[in-house]
Amino acid sequence: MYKIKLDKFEGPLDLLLFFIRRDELDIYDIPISRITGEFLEYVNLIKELDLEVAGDFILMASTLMHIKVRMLLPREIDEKGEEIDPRADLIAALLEYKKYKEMSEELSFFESAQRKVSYRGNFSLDEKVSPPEYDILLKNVTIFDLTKAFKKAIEGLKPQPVHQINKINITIDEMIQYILDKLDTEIEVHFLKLVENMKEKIRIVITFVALLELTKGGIITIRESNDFNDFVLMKGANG
Amino acid sequence: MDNIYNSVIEALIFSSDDPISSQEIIRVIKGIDGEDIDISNDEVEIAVDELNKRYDEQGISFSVQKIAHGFLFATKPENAKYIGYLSSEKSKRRLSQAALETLAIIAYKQPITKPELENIRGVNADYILSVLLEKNLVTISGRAETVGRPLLYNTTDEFLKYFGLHKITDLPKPREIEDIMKDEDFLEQRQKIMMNAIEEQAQLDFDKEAENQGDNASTTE
Amino acid sequence: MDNIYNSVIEALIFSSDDPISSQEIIRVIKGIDGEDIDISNDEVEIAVDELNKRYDEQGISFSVQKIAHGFLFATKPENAKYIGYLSSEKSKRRLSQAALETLAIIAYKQPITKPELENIRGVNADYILSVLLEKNLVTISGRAETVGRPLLYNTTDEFLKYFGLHKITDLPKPREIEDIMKDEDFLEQRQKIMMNAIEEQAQLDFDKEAENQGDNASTTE
Repeated sequence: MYKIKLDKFEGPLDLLLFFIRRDELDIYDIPISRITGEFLEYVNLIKELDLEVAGDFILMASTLMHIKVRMLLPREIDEKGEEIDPRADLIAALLEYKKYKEMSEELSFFESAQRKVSYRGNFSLDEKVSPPEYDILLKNVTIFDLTKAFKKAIEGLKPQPVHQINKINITIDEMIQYILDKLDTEIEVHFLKLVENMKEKIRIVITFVALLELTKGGIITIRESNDFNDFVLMKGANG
Repeated sequence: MDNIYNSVIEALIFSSDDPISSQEIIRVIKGIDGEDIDISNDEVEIAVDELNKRYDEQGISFSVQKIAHGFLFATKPENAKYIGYLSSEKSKRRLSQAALETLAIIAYKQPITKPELENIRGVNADYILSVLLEKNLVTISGRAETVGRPLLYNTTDEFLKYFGLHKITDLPKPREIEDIMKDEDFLEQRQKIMMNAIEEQAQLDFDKEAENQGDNASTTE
Repeated sequence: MDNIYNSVIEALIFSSDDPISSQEIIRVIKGIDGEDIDISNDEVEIAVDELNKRYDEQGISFSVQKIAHGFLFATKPENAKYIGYLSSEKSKRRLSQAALETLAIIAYKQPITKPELENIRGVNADYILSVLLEKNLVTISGRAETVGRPLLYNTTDEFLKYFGLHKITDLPKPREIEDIMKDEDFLEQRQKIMMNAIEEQAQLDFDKEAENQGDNASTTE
């Protein structure tokens, strides 16, 4: 058994290339029987070591054995009447893989070079004057981004609700007074404006109850606002 | 100090994520070239002044700024309006993230009503819907049979064209994405997004502070 | 084009943390100074060349690089060790062999489906694809028209940035199959990888040592 560093192989094709390289085999005339034997030894070794990589290797092992059997049988003939080498597909696959493996080495050189380069690190003090203008720009967006966005949306980036119970000392009477004070200085008050700065939901609810009280007594009147999403408070007949 | 360190100092300030102090610069130089290198804070300051002088002479549009915690590069105010325009384009892109999310929900859940949509995103969708309608990426396809008969929204052919899809069922299934992206990855992603948000806030705070300091500096000058 | 835009172009590239394209630069200039400003992509390129020439003459330690369809300021490699000492950024792990192989295949064959990819590498690609998607080095660009309509994968601008490429066609051409098999290269190639690994190890050792020295430095201060 040869000493082989297990983690050095990226897959069955990589391993086969290693055998070919090591033994200086002719890739166009691979000794299938011998290489199948070596390959199986390797697969057994993986199994013995209980490593969870076997799937792709076992598939290749069976392919190799299949080729080995076909080598013993009379050759099949293609449309042109030429013999088909049972190893042809394997050879093509090995060459194709080899081609990209080489390119991965090129990439690795680019990576090394790029690691010596740094980009500007701090942008905090650049002076800028921003024009107040907003539009939507969908640029370089792929369907992957779209699907990711969907996942993000439905998984809810909303932070987990934290139920903190704070006693809010606020009464309806106080809010009635608050509304009336507002209406002393302004003729019309939009409801959303009124509750804009209220952080607690309960405060908004109490404000709403307060204005219902005021409406009931005719102290204020309300009308729908132009955009239908809001309403406007005004002093009423009794106000 | 040798002038050769001007270039090192320049590169260090350029690439540092935070303002870098002269002590840090000295620590790096000694770390690489040995403790016996003779270089003082003053010499770093002089080097920076020399760098700035050269930028000025050459009409270069950035310079090294000194702020409380150290040195950093910044562009000069002359071109502020151009940079502002660029950064507003970037904030548009951020806004676009919200649009993309809205579009994604409509794409996968169509036909969908505005209340359903807002329920998923947790924010008002009026503005973004109006933009998406205007860009013809979504359209109104009818009304739901539910209470109030709210409008239903669908994606358009324009949408398919934009994403290079033949039909809407060509969208990757969330299942498929789930298979690709392990759940932990998403958690990680989520954390990253949250961290980004926090960082952005910190950056904003920092900017404000820097601005104030800048103001103070200019008034005391 | 007026030379006055050299300074604007310089400031725009300097203030941008992403590669900025000449089209973007032109859009900003026209956005501020009016649509009738006469400025072409070529003129932006010339301006950038002029800027770089000046940086060279002045011995400035960074320059404008063409990366991922745009321009970005980056340090020259000379001071890499100082910067590496400063930032943990550079000690980030390199991509694994599996990731590089997968990226190489996607880069040259894009758009490509997972089955095609797995066929070439001879191994399942689920995990590695999830890693590459997560790192934003690849993205899903659509579906193939073939049976099962599998998803299609492409490389991203982040991929270009990671490898310091301006555009995907800047990648070297893969060798023809026939050449690959004329095979002293086989050995040569292998040696190259080993050399790369050795260099890398040396760098790691060096980094570690530098780190230790750094620690010592701070304790002896």
